[in-house]
Amino acid sequence: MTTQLDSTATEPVRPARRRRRLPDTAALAVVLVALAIFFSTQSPFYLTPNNLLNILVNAAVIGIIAAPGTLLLVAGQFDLSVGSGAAFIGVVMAWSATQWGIPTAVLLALAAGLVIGMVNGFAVTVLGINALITTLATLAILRGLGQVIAGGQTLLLSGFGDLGNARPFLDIPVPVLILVAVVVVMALVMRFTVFGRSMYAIGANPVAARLAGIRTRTMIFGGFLLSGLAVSVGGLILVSQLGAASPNAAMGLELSVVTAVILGGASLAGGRGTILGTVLGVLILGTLNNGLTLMNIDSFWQDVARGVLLLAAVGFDQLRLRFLSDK
Amino acid sequence: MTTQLDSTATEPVRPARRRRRLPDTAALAVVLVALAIFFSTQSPFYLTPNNLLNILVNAAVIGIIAAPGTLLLVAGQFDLSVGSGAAFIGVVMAWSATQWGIPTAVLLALAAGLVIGMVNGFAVTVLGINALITTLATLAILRGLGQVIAGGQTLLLSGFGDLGNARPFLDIPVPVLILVAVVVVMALVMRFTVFGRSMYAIGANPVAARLAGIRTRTMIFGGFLLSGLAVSVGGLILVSQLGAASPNAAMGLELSVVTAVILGGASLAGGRGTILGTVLGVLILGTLNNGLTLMNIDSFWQDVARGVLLLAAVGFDQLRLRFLSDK
Amino acid sequence: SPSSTDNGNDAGDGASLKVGYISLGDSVPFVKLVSDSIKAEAEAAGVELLFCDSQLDAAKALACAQNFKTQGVDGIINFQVDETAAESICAAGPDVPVVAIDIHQRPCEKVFVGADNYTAGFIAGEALGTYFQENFDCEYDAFVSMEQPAAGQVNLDRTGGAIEGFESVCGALDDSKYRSVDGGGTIDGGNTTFGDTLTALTGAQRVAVVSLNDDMLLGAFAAARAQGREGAVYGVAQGADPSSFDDIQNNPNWIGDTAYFPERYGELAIPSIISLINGETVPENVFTEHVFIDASNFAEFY
Amino acid sequence: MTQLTLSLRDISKSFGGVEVLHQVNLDAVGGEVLALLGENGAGKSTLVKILAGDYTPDGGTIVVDGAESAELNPRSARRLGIRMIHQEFQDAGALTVAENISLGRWPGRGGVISWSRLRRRAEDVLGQMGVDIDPGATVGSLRVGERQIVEIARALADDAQLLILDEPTAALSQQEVDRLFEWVRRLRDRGVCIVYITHRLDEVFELADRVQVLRNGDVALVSATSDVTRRELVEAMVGRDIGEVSRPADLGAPTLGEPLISIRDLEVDDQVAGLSLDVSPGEVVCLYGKLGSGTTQVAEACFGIRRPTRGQLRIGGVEGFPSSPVDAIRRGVGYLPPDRKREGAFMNRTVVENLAAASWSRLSSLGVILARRERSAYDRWSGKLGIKSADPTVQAIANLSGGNQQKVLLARWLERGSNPLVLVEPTRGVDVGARQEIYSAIRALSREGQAVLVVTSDYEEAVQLADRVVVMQRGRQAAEFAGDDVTAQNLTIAAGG
Ligand SMILES: Nc1ncnc2c1ncn2[C@@H]1O[C@H](COP(=O)(O)OP(=O)(O)OP(=O)(O)O)[C@@H](O)[C@H]1O
Ligand SMILES: Nc1ncnc2c1ncn2[C@@H]1O[C@H](COP(=O)(O)OP(=O)(O)OP(=O)(O)O)[C@@H](O)[C@H]1O
Ligand SMILES: [Mg+2]
Ligand SMILES: [Mg+2]
Repeated sequence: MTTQLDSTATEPVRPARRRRRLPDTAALAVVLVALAIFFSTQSPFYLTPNNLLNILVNAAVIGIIAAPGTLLLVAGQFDLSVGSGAAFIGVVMAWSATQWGIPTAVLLALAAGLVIGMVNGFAVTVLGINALITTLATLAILRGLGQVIAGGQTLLLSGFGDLGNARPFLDIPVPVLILVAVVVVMALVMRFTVFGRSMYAIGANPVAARLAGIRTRTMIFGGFLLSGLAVSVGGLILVSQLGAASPNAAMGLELSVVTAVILGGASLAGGRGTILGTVLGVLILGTLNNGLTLMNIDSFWQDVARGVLLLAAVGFDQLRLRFLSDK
Repeated sequence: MTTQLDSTATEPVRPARRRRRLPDTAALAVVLVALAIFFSTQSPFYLTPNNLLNILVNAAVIGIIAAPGTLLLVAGQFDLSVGSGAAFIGVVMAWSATQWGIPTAVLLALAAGLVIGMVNGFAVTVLGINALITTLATLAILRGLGQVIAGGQTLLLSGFGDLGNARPFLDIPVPVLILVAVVVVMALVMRFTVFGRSMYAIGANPVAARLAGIRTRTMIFGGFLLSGLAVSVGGLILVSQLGAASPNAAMGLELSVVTAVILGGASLAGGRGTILGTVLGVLILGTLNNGLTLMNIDSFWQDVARGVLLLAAVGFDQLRLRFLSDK
Repeated sequence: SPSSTDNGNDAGDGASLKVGYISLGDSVPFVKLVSDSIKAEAEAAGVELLFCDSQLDAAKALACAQNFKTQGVDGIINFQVDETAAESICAAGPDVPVVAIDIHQRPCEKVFVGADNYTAGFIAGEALGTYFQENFDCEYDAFVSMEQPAAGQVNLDRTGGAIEGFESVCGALDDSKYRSVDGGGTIDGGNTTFGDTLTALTGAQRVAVVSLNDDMLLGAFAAARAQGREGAVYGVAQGADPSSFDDIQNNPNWIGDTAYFPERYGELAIPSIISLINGETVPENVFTEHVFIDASNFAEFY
Repeated sequence: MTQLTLSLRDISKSFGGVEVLHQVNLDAVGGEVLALLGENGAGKSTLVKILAGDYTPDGGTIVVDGAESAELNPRSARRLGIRMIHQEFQDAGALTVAENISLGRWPGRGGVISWSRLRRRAEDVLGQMGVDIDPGATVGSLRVGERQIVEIARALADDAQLLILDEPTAALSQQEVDRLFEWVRRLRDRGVCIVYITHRLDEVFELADRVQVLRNGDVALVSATSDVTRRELVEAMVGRDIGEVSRPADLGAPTLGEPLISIRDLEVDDQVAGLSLDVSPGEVVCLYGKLGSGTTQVAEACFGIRRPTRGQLRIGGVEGFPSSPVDAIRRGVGYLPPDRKREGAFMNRTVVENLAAASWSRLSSLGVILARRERSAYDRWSGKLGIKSADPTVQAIANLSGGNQQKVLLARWLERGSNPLVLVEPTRGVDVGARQEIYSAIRALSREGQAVLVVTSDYEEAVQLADRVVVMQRGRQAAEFAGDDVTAQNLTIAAGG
């Protein structure tokens, strides 16, 4: 399958096989290291353990949600409802905690995530509605419902700070531990399980997947379910970190997730992408944000710099491809 | 080519040939009419000429930008920089008008639009960077530059109200006339010109297009250029309507455009889509926004309603497809 | 690096002090003016100011606080969106004095600088009420509140204040004439939604409009102009950003604006934080002046 | 008309460090049909893609009309009049037949397309080819054979100087092949040069003036067709003698059990009517018919892709039409689709994944696929079918030669151990040597108790493979042959000449 939406679509007929020793993600790792070196020359604080931990903590929610996001994109699907979904989960959590206490609220929040996943999955696989439209619609619905439940206010939630802030192990905050766990599990799922492989097959050629006996609908439904679950975990972490739930939280998170996943090498046309790539994408974006702040750059110029560096990073990746390709 | 991102990908192996008589866009027209009937029962003002004109005026900018947006999506490309691009154009216009007067400023604004298109086109076709990443990057860059030029403030622009407000003909405002002109021209371009058909071919199968001797890069570059031009026209209309330029204007316009185009039947995988469909998509979205405001619904519930109605509209379209298909 | 020359600032010398400033979101014109004045004052005082834009997102503000902790700041000026999240943000930041701007940052807030959103809103609404009382005997065809519900508490304070200010003159609002419109806080959002709303107010001659900020009122007047009905709209806004100056002076239907004087925030916040860091006692609340600006008194202030 | 002469000198080409062409020469001369032969993966497609400017060679020179040409790319090749029909179709599925035929050369003036001329051109060329394809239909809705015809029409509608045909007949019926040959001869007589790749040796002797054989990226033989025998060609390709095309000797009466496929009075829309057929374990039954005779629809009905309108179908021991591929697979059915690119391969996934995709549940434990087991699945079949892949766990199937892709997809169902098997054109694009291997593999399976239904439009295949042949013509069952009655002559006559 040609990757139709990639610019590589206008490229050589067959993606010539690349030299094996250098995986696709190597260039991204180089970009990340280059950024790190650059920022450490610009700010003495960049390379401190605390700061690196900061980057990880801030990348955690995006990374946790981007993991199943990668799986979905690999199958040629999207979930744009993740941002407002995470905010909605936070509101559900904070609101139900005041009604029924924290344990019940956590269960409700997790259930809400699954329901979000089910609704998206149902609309896409059963009703047959395009994933982009479906999740843009649920994006609006969840944002609205969150606002309605919260009455447009930020809801306070105390006594639920551990998930976001505790450091049970080696002084590493829980969100980072969860991120690592999610990433490792998802990487294994994508690489070694029937489910993961089926998602690749569906993305590569949905028709052939169906004819090979893969239950395409069930699999895609499962992908949305996982995404919903990740959203509920991400939403809970967010609300725990802030001690409060705002229905406006996580605005634009969906775009960060898609950017990270695509940056990590997944193709909008499906069939391509890895968790490792996505993690590198998340870290590159996180490093950019953190580094530019450390450099104390004016907020408007930060936007400009972020855009330029993003282009430079991907441009570098493209150069590498050309350099290494056999054409 | 299977449309990988469509849910139809999980559908029957062979796209059963559809009855020719009913064009794909008919169902959208039905949806639009149904919405109109619904809203006219809810608000006595909905069906007034003034209000219908309102809908058109508000749809004008989205529609003007969505027309080349359709062309791009048909070729499997994207332009997400249109929202911040339009805001940037407005700022350029307002700022240069105070320096060199309105005529020069208009020329500069148009030139700026072309430059935006060239940068996007260059990054995608020459550097080979994925269109999504490219235009998300230029989105950030343009938002930042607009803010820098405007110093974060809203810039007033007087003496430039005609483009947005004059009604030279049959009491129809200029933006609506421009919208009609752009739509007609783009529809003709897409159907009857080598350029338009080449874009379809590129979207349907980029490799085949290249092998058929189509200058895929040049064509795609041209698509981005048109998009940039449309953005500058849209931005000028906006600044003229508002009498002021805000670097924060047109936030999220890119998503409205993509939603309208996809709603109109274009496929994210390329090769499919029509201007007529896009226009219907734009009008459906415009009607939704207008109708919900007229109904004086609480803003939070408006989000919910918009999402639900969007799902319902597309779901209906899907049902029609199943009903009419031969399978 | 800043030299130790005394620049005569009252609060004393800020040299070698490192202060972190969390901006609410520089993309908001009002906030940008606040940020600029804080930066300017910091420079004048020789303070090293670390800037961090929270982009109207409490989670980003939290990251800013962590960042400042890493960089070892001596004090923080915190202007972040969510009062409710303040406790966590305080906990994430270093244990240094905090000056809050416009939005309370308890428990670590030592000084609150800035506006009283409710009062500012009240002043605007009251002025509009007075205008309607004097000219139309408090008769109005519609009362439209241009809001940004997503702004949460700030929205409630500002629009709530404006409505109550109007009611304080003209009595309780007639519910059938009242409309709350979400303009998203932006000029184009205000334009679209107000345009639609105005259409539904066919024939209305006296539309009273209170707006959370200048941009949405600018948008509302643009929509009225497009429908040839700018004479039917009477509005007040809050902020008195430079973009409103022209209308305040020249648009008879732009009744006026409550000024927040964002360009003066730095003069209040920077000395406060320096004094706090130096262990001096400072008043807990430093309110900015709220003045209703209209064509008659514009020249006095700008 | 000027004739084009194009020569490749010492061309070499590598993919990922593996050289697949070693200093190959080729002369393409106007007014001549050059047949290019070789096993799957020998480098034929790669070589002609270089000729068409599609690939840039790593070494060697291209000589155009005596002058050394700096570089050939798709555009400059087009300008020289070079046209190519790709082995893997390169058409735009979302566009209409008429548009595809004129792809990149839209008729019109000043950038404005004349739709009427576009349609007329398509009607003309399709009419001349004597095929009934609606120019307004989207190509994506056509069947493989029809798409192949559209591809050919595309090349013919143009004034080619050098026409490259990469296995154009793999999906065609005899009648269409005949018509294609007429065209090719007519073009040759007009001075056009034709490079023709095929695995059907009969076609070589019928059509070619000269043959060139590639073996593992080297030129193994160049000769005038009249100077070689079939046997010499095969030896040059395969390196050994594989004997003549004939019915295999060991076709005794198989031991039969309960039929695993039992079709009675099947009717599918208005394309298939009154078909009845049984396939029992231990026998290979061919359903033979020309393009459009409805054979594929029968196969699709067996696999739950298409819902029959009437009739009975008992398959895998279960009564009733399968409701979906998943249902069919649950009943034990395996199905090799006719269009490997669209319905078979996961192009950007690895060879091993493609092979194992239908067997993952068996190759996994607790949902985890065991790499070792997956790899051993490949090893099980690569030898038997002669699959050539440099590194099957890493190489994408897209980077295999066409014939090798086909073998991988066949192995997908063999690996699953499906019974019954429904194989549509199982050896499409597979070379002579490997075809024999596949036939013996299928026959061996059937002897072990598999029921195999082979749907084919290649009578040679039916002759070499089948215990029994059911012939279809225009949707109806035309004849049935068994044993010694299965002859090329009987089959072609029954199928309607
Ligand atoms: N893009 C590619 N990347 C890597 N290897 C490739 C690529 N294209 C072809 N190959 C390899 O080059 C060799 C020659 O392939 P080619 O397609 O030329 O064979 P062929 O002679 O046309 O075979 P067939 O008869 O099966 O079509 C094969 O080993 C194949 O795997
Ligand atoms: N989805 C469809 N809708 C309508 N008609 C179809 C469809 N698919 C196939 N047909 C028609 O059905 C008839 C038989 O098709 P079928 O695929 O069974 O032929 P076939 O003999 O298997 O051809 P081939 O040898 O090329 O595979 C043809 O006339 C074809 O045009
Ligand atoms: Mg080949
Ligand atoms: Mg067939």
